[in-house]
Amino acid sequence: MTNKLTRRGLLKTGAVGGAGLALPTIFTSGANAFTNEPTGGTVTLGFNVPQSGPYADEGADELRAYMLAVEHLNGEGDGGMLNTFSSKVLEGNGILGKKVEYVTGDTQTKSDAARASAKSMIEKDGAVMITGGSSSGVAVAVQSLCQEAGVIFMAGLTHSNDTTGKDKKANGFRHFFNAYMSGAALAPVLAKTYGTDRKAYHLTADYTWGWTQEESIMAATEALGWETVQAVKTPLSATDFSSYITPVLQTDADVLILNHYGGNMVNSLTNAVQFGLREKVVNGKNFEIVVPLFSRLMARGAGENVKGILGSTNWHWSLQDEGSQAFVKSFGTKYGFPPSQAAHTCYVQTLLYADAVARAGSFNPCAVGEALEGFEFDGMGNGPTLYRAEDHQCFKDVLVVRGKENPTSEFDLLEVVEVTPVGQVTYAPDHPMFAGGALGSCNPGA
Amino acid sequence: MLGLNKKDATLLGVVAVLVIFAPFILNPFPQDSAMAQFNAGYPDLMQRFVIFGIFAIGFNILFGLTGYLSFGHAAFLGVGSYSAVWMFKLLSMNVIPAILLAMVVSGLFALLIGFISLRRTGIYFSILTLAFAEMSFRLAYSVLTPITNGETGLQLTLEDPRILGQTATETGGIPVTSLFGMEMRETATMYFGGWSFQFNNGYYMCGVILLLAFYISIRIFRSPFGMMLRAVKSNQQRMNYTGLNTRPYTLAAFVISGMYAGLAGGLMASMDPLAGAERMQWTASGEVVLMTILGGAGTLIGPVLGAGFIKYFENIFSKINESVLHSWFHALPDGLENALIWIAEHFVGSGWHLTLGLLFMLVVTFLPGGLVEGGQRIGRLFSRKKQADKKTATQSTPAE
Amino acid sequence: MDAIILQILNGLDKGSAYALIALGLTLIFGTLGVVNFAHGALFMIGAFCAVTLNKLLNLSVETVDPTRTDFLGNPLKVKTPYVENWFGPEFGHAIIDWSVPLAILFSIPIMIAIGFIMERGLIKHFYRRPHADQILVTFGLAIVLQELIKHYYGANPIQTPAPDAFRGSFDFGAMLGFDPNTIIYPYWRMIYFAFAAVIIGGVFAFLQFTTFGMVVRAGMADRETVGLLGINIDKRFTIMFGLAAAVAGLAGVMYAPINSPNYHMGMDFLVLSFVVVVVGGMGSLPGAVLAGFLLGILESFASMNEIKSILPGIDQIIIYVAAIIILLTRPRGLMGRKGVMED
Amino acid sequence: MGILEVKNVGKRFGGLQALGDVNLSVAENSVHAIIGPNGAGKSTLLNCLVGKLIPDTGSVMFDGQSVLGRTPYEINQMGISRVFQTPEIFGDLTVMENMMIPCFARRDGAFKLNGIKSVESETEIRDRAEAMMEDMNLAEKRHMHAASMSRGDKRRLEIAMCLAQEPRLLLLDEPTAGMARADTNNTIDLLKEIKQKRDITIVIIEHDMHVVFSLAERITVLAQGTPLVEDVPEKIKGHPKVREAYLGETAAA
Repeated sequence: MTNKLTRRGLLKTGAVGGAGLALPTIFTSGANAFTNEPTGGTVTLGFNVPQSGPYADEGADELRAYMLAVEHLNGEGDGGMLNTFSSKVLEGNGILGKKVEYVTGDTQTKSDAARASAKSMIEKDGAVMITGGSSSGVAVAVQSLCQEAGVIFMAGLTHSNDTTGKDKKANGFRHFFNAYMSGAALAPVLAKTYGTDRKAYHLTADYTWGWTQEESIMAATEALGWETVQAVKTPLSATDFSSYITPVLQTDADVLILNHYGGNMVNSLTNAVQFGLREKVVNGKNFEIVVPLFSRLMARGAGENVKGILGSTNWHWSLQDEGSQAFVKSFGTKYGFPPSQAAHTCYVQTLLYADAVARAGSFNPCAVGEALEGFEFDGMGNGPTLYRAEDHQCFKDVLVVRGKENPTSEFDLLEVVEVTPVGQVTYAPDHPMFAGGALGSCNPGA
Repeated sequence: MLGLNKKDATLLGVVAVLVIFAPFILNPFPQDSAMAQFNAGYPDLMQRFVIFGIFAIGFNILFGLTGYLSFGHAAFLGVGSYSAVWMFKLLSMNVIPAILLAMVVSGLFALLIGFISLRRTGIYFSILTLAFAEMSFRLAYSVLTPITNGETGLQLTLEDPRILGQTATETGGIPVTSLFGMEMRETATMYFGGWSFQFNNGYYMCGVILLLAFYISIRIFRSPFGMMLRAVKSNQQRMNYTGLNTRPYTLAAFVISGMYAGLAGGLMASMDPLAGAERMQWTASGEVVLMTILGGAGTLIGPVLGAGFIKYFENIFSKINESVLHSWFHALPDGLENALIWIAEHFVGSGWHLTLGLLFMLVVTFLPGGLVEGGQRIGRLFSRKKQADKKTATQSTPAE
Repeated sequence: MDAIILQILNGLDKGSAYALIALGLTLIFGTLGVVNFAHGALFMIGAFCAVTLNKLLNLSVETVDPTRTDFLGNPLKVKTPYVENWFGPEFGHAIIDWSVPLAILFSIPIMIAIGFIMERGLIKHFYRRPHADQILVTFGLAIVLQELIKHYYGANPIQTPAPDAFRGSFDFGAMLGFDPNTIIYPYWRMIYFAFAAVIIGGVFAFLQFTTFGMVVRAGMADRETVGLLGINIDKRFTIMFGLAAAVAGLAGVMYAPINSPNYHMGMDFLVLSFVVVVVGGMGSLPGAVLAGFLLGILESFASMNEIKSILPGIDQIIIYVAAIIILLTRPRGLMGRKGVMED
Repeated sequence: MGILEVKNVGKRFGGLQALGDVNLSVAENSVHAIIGPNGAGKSTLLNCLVGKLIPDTGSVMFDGQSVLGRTPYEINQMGISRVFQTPEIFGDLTVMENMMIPCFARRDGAFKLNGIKSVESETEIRDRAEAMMEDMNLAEKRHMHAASMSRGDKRRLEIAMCLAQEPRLLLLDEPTAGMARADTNNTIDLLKEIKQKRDITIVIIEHDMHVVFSLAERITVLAQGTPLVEDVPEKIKGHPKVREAYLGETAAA
């Protein structure tokens, strides 16, 4: 690897000014057309992922995907999805001929730390785009930072409706699906599998992502005839969910919906199975558990407990389309195991950004944003996809998955039950769950 | 000078020089060199050094002087941040009212919590403060979301009413924080050979406030009030039997240090108008405790050093990734390069916590007085006059 | 009624975990006077003893199965654990299945050794240092231990199941004469409770009825006097540290099947265990145990829907509310001794 | 009327009657000793006087005002200072600072937020502290940390700190406990000198009869929580009850 140290793009012009005091240039008004305009032979991207805290493994997987994407953009490796991507402007010579370099940082899955890390990438390293993250709080916080600083934010794993709903920003873009889509995709499958006469009990992580998911799933299932018996908020810091699970037994609910992610999901699911919920028969029906947002990485922690459990996911490595196969192949060859959905969305986001720059012919965030808005593409693993202009959300097929009964390996935990077509998960930009907030206008910074 | 003795005035002067020239001092390596990774002279980190310095100075007024170990000080920082952001949302983007409100609100909050918690001493006091702070954090993260915006953190939107000022700029963006029109985020960059130095308005405003806060802290340390606080730490029983009521002294110290925390929180929000709930979590309270002890509790400059040390590792070491390591060692033979990278990887990037943990252990084991003691030892090494006894004992000594 | 019984059971179960951790912590913190921020890490390491044994038993020989393919389309490598090769598939599988109970035996010497090394190598030098220094050094140690675990096991939770026979739940209510299926409780949680009771009883008996325990208790009360009697109190304190580490470790081993262990579970429990110890009262072992159960039960009740609907968010803060009320009404917690860590 | 009037004071600890029915009157500007065997209730009585303990029954009047229900610092502000059995001083502070604190307390009362003025500029307080140190032979040690001084010096400092407040009543709790004979004699001389120089009432609790008989003008003998006799030293020496209850032990020791 010959990556040199990254540095402010500004530097080169400055250095030309030579020794002695060059005229001070003002960050916010002056020489550059936009923040961190890359003027040398390289361009710097900022990969801001959780490296400590509960999502560190997911962050590590995201980072692997980013490194792979950088390789492919720079023309190294087998090219991965560049070969299957419907847009063909990327030539493997970096972005607009500039070699891609990157810096990394640790979000710690905390808004403050994530912003600090992103700021250092912008201020110190001259990053022209920030991407990554594994939670919605961080995504929204970093997105608004990027809006103010005038760089593009390509969200990583963030599932909350708010990211492209009330907290959407002109400089921010999300490829990952959201809670509404989970509900829209999952509900019909649930109705088909478990019947329309069901009583659901929700356990919901008590913070914004949990609430939006609860709201989405509740609306989607109720529309199909389900009844919501109770929705209970659980503290984020909870590790033992027994005292939230046992009250379920006291109601006549016959489905438990776990609006939890990460460690919370592992623990609540494990606890629910321990309490024998899955062997229970209520109202003459088998009791069922649903985990609306599945993460394969996290599902490993729940082991056998995920078997037969329905949920949704953005992408899964077992998909047989060309794009997915190409990505799994180059990722698997390089790292020895298949990529996670977080890795997939991060890889795709990097390519989409590069492609948009190439099509726009400029790194200017406004030009890039314009190129991404309304962009239709294919060959990235989820079928034909639209980057909608109104809210910067990608619309694509959503996967409904089930915990696999007989896994062949430690990675083979989920099986795809249904690929929900994009039409079914599309909603109007002014849907009430996404109301409030506005994109505003794009900010190029300088 | 300024009512300080010569030694303190010198210390203040040194700190002032460091603050003014920080953009140079923290950027010792040319941009192109392999060592540039260690440069810390960019606005965000410099602001953080200064703001956490203020936080730690304030904490030290309580802990260093009275010995009362509060494990909930982050709550005041958080409350200060929320107040400031609300001020930006409702009143104006000027930082002055925001910072003032932050100090007032956190002071009142500290008065309430201090009044209750100071009924107990020792570990019982620590746990009471911890309990209050954790409660604040958990409620802010969940039930109080309408006020705090929960997980994401309170931020500015395009719909804020803002009585004195515009809701949105002409270009449709959110206005930025300023000091009477001087934008906090504005940065002038100076190029000099391979170097580039950044001078940021926000940083210099924080710097001025740090100097002020440091000056006040020196005055408190040297005042009869400061002496009383040290007496409280030394022997509460004798205080009582000397006709002194310890409670108002400790409460005053608690409120003052709570206001310092609020000031830090307000500044943080002024530099970056987003207030996340995590800054009230026990880990954040623990961090300022660690900063103070690491630097040297009860010393004037120690807490600032401790704050800088921890923030440096958090922001610089966490960013050193594999490709950076490769660029450092690429001149070496492949086998050696890989071996070195394999070792180094444990300590940088995602392993930055490990380095920090090890350094905590090393510092506290070998430098019982914290980083300040390290500095003193080096100083003694260089000044060959071994007249240690010449040093008067009037200076405050590290906690023992 | 059955709802209340269930929450009491939940509370006892949570309480057992809190009490066990607090018991170990109070041996070090409440009695030796060392503020041990690494105690949570000891609990975590205990849980990872179970994970490690599970992994060791699952060490496998790889054979290629040409009829099946892996995710890249290459022939699938099938793993067969060595123990199954050595002892036959059935017995081998049973050994793996019983890895958590086996880990109890496995963890005791390891945890005692870790406790000894910690005390002799590090903590010993900090007995006479201020509490602040103890915080810094033990916090540093906790970070180091935690990062090492993260490095080898990753950050995600790792499932460590209980033996098959104990994985289900049983109808506790039917035993007490309630309607069937109203009070169902998992076997393993019942076992955890019983286990905690045995360990707590064992530690108390050890300190109460042995000469060693007597000297240690005397040492807690007045270290210098006991030292003057020519008794080597330091050595005994080392053993105490080992004991505390073992108690924390065992609490962790047994906890692994309840919630999959991850590297920062220690930090999650750390603050809570300090609250438990202090609410119980410094220097009081029964106080710590009592506080553990009390807070566990309160937490369970606070998460009942009926209570949450009156006071939203109460389950988030109940432990801290209870701690504040107890510490304000009882200056030294439930059963604290005078003069321990009060200044 | 004495300056200190103790009437019918009783105090129980659980099943133990620590103080039965104590009556005591201390005349102004006298030196009054309270003696008695171990466990006689001397310290309990003292603690009742300074507000550390609240008696179950009876009253304690100082200069016509009740001290009961007041906190130790309020009682101190009334003019009662106490010297402890083991010197209670500010170990982490210098001798000079130790001396300044009671001077501040005397000038400013129980609390004053003196946060801006520097200690250096408080000349009035410094002068007083200096004078007091001069007086008590502590001036040379002004920059020493109090904790590093000898026990005798610590005692001297503690007494100096009490006197700096100009109390009207000085309570001494076994001031010579654990001291060598020479130190004890020094302390006796010191106390005599203090008494000579100022108008002050001294109540002393003591084990050492040599100290008691060198200083006291009146002596109260306490046994099992009740006063046995109260009289001038000469009478006490020969009193059969006292011999029986108390002196017999010490004579043997």
